[in-house]
Amino acid sequence: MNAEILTEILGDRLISAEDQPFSTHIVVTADNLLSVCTELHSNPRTQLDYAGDITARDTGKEIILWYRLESMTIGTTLTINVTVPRDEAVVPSVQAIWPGLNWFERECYDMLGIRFEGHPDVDNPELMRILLPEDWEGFPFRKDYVPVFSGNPLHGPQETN
Amino acid sequence: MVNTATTEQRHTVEVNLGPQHPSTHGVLRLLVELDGEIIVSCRPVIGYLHRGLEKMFEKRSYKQTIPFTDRMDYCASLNGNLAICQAIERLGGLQAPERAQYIRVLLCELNRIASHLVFLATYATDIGATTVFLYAFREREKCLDLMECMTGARLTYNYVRPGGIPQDLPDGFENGLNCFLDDLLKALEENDRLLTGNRIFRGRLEGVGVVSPEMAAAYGASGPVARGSGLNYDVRKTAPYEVYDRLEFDVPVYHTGDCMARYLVRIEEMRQSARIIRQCLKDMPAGEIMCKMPKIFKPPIGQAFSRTESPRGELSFYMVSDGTPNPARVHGRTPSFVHLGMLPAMLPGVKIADVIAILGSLDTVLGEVDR
Amino acid sequence: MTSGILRSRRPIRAAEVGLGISITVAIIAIASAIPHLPWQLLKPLTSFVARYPLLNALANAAMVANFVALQCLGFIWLERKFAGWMQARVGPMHVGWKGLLQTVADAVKLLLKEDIVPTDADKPLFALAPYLVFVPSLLTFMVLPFTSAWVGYDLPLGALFVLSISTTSILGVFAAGWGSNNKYSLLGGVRAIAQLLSYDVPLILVMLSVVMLSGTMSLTGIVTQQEKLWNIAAHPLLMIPAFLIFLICTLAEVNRAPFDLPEAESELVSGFHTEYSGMRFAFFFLAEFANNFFSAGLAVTLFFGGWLGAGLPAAVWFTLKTLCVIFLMMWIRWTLPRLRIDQMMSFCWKVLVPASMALICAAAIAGVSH
Amino acid sequence: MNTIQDLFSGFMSFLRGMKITGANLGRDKTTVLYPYEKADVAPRYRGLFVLPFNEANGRLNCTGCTLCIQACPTNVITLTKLGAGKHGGIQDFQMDLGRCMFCNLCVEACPFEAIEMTTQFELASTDRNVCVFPLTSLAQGGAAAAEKNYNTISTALAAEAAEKAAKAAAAGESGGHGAAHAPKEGA
Repeated sequence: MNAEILTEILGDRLISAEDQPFSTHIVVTADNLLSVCTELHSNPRTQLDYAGDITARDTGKEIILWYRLESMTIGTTLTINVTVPRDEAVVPSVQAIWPGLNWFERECYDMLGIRFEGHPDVDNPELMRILLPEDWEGFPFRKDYVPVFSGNPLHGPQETN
Repeated sequence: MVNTATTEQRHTVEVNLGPQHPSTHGVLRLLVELDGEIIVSCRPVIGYLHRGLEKMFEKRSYKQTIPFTDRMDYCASLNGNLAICQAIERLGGLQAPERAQYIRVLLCELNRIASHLVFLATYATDIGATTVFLYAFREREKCLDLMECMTGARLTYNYVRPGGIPQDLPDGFENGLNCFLDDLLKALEENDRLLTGNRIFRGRLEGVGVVSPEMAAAYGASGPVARGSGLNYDVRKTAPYEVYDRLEFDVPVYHTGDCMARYLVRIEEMRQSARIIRQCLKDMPAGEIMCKMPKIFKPPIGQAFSRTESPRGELSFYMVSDGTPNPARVHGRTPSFVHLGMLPAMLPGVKIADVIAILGSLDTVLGEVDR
Repeated sequence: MTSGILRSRRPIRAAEVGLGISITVAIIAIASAIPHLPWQLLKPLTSFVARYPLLNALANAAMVANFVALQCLGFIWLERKFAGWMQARVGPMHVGWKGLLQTVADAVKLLLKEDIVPTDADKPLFALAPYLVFVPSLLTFMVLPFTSAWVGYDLPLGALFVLSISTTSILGVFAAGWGSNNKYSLLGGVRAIAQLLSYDVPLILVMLSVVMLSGTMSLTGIVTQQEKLWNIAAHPLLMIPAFLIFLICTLAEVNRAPFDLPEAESELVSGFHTEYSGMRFAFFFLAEFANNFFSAGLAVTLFFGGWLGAGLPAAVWFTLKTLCVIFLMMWIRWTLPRLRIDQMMSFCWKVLVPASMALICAAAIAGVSH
Repeated sequence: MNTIQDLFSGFMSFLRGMKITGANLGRDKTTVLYPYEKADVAPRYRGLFVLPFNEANGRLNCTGCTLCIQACPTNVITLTKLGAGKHGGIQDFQMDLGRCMFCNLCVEACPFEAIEMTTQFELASTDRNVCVFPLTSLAQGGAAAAEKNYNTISTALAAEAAEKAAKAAAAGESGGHGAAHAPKEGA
C-alpha cells in the first residue's frame, strides 16, 4: 500500500497522502473519516484489519487526531490525521469497525474531550471516562487546562513546617 | 450482551473482582455479573494507577522522559526505555552505534526472559501451583542480578539513552550470562515436566478464553496474545528495529488461541530469547556505545513513531516535537491497555476460575495500562 | 554456580535436613511416650474420675482437644518447613530455634487479634460457624485408634461414625459462607457443599470395600484383622486403587490443593473464611489441620495396618505411618495446580464413583472367595 | 479405554511433577535472611548519593553549576552556591530522596564527577523529613568534609578576591578602567 493506491481508492476524500519511512500517511476530514475507514477496512487492496492506535493532540488552535491502522494480511501501516476545531471536537467513532479502538476513543475523550459520534458510551461521560475518575472536570491535554493543584503529597520539610 | 429481563429472571450477582484482589496483578477492577459460577457480563474499570505520565512528558526534556517509562511496564522496563529512545532518535535523526544496538537487544531479550518468568510465576499461582512461583523467581533472581550488574538497578533500569547506552558491559558479564542461560534452559525443561505437562494445568487452560485470529486483529492484540491466536505478528520480524534483522530466531505461533497457546508462546519465546542473547554475545562488535549528542537536545519540528516488541506485545510511542527542548505530545500505545479491552468480549460464558486463567494469560501490567 | 557475577545461593546444609528429621522423630517420640507415661501415679485421680461417667467423658474430651491443638502446632510448622524446602526457601527461621515456635507465635497473634464481625453479617451464624466446623473434626478423633489401648471410645460402628460426623462439618462451612454476607464467601460456601457432598460418595464406597473385606466396622477391629498382612499388601490389586481413591477423596474433604476450591485464594480471595479474623479464623485453620491428621490416620488405619509393626512401640508406628501419609498430602499440595469446579465434579462423578463401585464389586467377590 | 489412558497419563504427569518438587527438597535455597545477612549489590548499583571529597584539592568536586538540577526529572536537588568562577563551590546541597527515582541522570550530567551513587540501599524511613539529605550527610566524610569544603573554598575565594583587588588596585594605579568592575566580581 502506498500513497498512489490510496489516492486511487479514496479519490477526492483524501486531502493529502505521502509515503513516510515507517508508514503511509494520509489526511482526511472528520466528515469523511468513517467512510474512508470503512472503505480501507473492506477494500482487498488495503485490508486494514488491525486496530492500531488513536491519539490526539491540541496545538492550541485545533485538535489533531492521529490514527494508526495496520494490515495483518498485507503487512502495511497507515496513519491518518484528522483535524477538528477545538470548540467543536466531534469525529465519527470507528469502534464498530475495529472494536479494539473503543478504549482508545474513550482515552481521547478522557484527555482531550473529543466527542466520538456513534460510540456506545458517547452520551454517558461517566462511562466515557477511562483513566481519570468519573467525576473529573476538564480535559487535561487541552492547552487551556489549568490543573487543580491539591498539594504535593511528597512535600519536603520546608513546606510541612 | 445481557438485557435486564434475563438478569431479573436469573438473579445474577454483581461481584467486584478487585481493585484489591490477589489475581488482578495490580489495581484492576472487574465489574463482573455472575450467574452462579458463570460470567454473564464484565466491565473492566481501570485508571487506579493513572499518573498522567504523558502529561508529565510534556513538561520535561526529552532525556528526562526516559526514567518515567520504567514505571509503565515495570516488569520489562527496558523495552519502554528503548521504545521512547527510538522515538527520540527518529525525531532528532540520531543513530546509535552498532555495539550499543547489540547491547540494547541483548538486554531487551534478557528483560523479556525476566518478564516472562514473572508471567510464569504469577500464572502458575493463579492456577494454584504455588511452587512454580518460587522456581520461576529463583531463575528471575539471577536474571535481575545480571541486569543489576549491567544497569545498576533491578527493576527500573533507565539504561537506554537517545543515541546509545550510557555504560558498556561490566567485567565477567558474558560468563555470568552464559551460566544463567544454561540454568534457564534447564529450569524451563524442568518446568515443562512440572507444570506444562501437568494434566490439571492443561485441563484448566486448554479451550479456555479462545481468541480467533480475526478477533485478535480487530481488537489490536499483539505479542503473545496475537501469536497464540495464530497471527504471525512480531514487530521484531515485521518492522525490525535495532539489529533484529541480523539475528536468527523463530517466532512461535500457535493456532488454538486459548490460554494454553498464549502460555506456550511465552515459554517458547524464552528459549528464543536465550538464542538471541547467545547470538548477540557472539556477533557484538567492539567500538563506541554512544553517538555524539548536543548539550541541549532540540529536535526539529515533526512527529516520530517508534514501536518495539515488548514482552507483552507491541509497545509504540508517538512523539511530536515543536522545536522546543520538551516534546509537544507523547503517546504510548501500551499492549496491556489493548489486551484488557478484549476482556468484555472474552469473558461472558466462562466460569470464575477461568476469569483468572484468562486474565493471567493476557499478562497485563497495570502500570502500563494506566500509565 | 561458577560465575562470580551471579550471587551464590544458600546451600541447604545436611544439618538442616537432619534437623527436620530429628524434630519429626522428636514429635513421634513425644506422641509415643504419652501412653507409656507413669499414668498409674495418677491412679487415685483417674479412678476418682472414672467413677463419674460425665467427669470421665469431660477428661477424655479435654485430652483429645489438647492433643489436637498441640499436634496442629507441630504439623503447621512441619508443613511450612516442608513447603519452604520444596519451594527453594528455608521456611520459618526466626521465632524459636529454627522457627520452631513460629506457630505458637502465630497462635498468640491470632488470639490477640481484633475479632471482626462484618456489619451486615448474619451474626449468630457467623459466630457459630467456626465451632460447627471444628467440633466434628474433634469428634472424629474419638474413635481413631492410636494403639489398641489408646483409643477414645472403641465404637463398634466406628467407620460409620467417622463418615457421618465428618460430613456435618459441611454445615459449618456453609454457615460461614452464608453468614459472612460476602459474595466470595457465599461462592466458597456453595463450592464447599458441592465438593464435600460429592466426594463423600466415593469415600463411603471405598471405606465400605475395606469394611467388607475386614468384616467389621470397628476401626480397632479393622486394624487387628490386618495383623498378618496390611490391607494394602494383602489385596494389592484391590487396595492400591482403593487407597488412591481414598487419598483423593480425603484431599477433597479437607479442602487441600488440588481441591482447595472453597478457599481458592486466587479466585475467591479466601473463600468461606474471607471475613474471619482472630480466633474464629484460627478455628477454621485448626479444623483443617485436625482433619488432615485424622484423614491420614484413617488411611493408615484402613490400609497400612494402623499401629501394627515390629520393633517400635505401637504408637510410634502409628505416628510414623501417619506422618508419611501427611507428607504425601503435603507433597501433592505443593505440586499440583487447582482444579476447576466443573472438572472437579466431573472427575468425582465420572471417574471416582464408577471406580469405587467397581471396587465394591471386586471387594465383594474377594470377600466371598476368602 | 481413552478415559483410562487419559487417567493414566494424567497420573504419570503428577508423578513427574512430584519428582521435581521432591528433588527440590534438597537443593540450594535462594533465601537471603535479609536483616541478618545482606546480599552484596553490584558495584554499579544505584543507591544513596555521595559527593566525593577530593583530598588533593581539599574540597568537594561540586562547583555549583546546576547542571544536575537541570537534568533531574523530579526536582530532587536544591543547592546553595558558594562563590562563582574558578573556585566556585557549594555551601549547601540537599537531595530529597522522597522524590528521587535513582535514574542516574544527574550523575551523568555532572561534568566534574561531583555526584556518585553508592551501593547503599537501606534508605527507608518512617519520616518524610528524614528523606531530605543535607550536605553534611551527602558529602563523603560527613560534616567534617562539608566544613573543610567550605573552608577551602572560602579561603580560595578570599584569596582570589584579594588577588583581584590587588590587581584592580594595580590597574587603578595604571589606568583605572577595571576598577569599576572589580568590586562587583568580587562580591
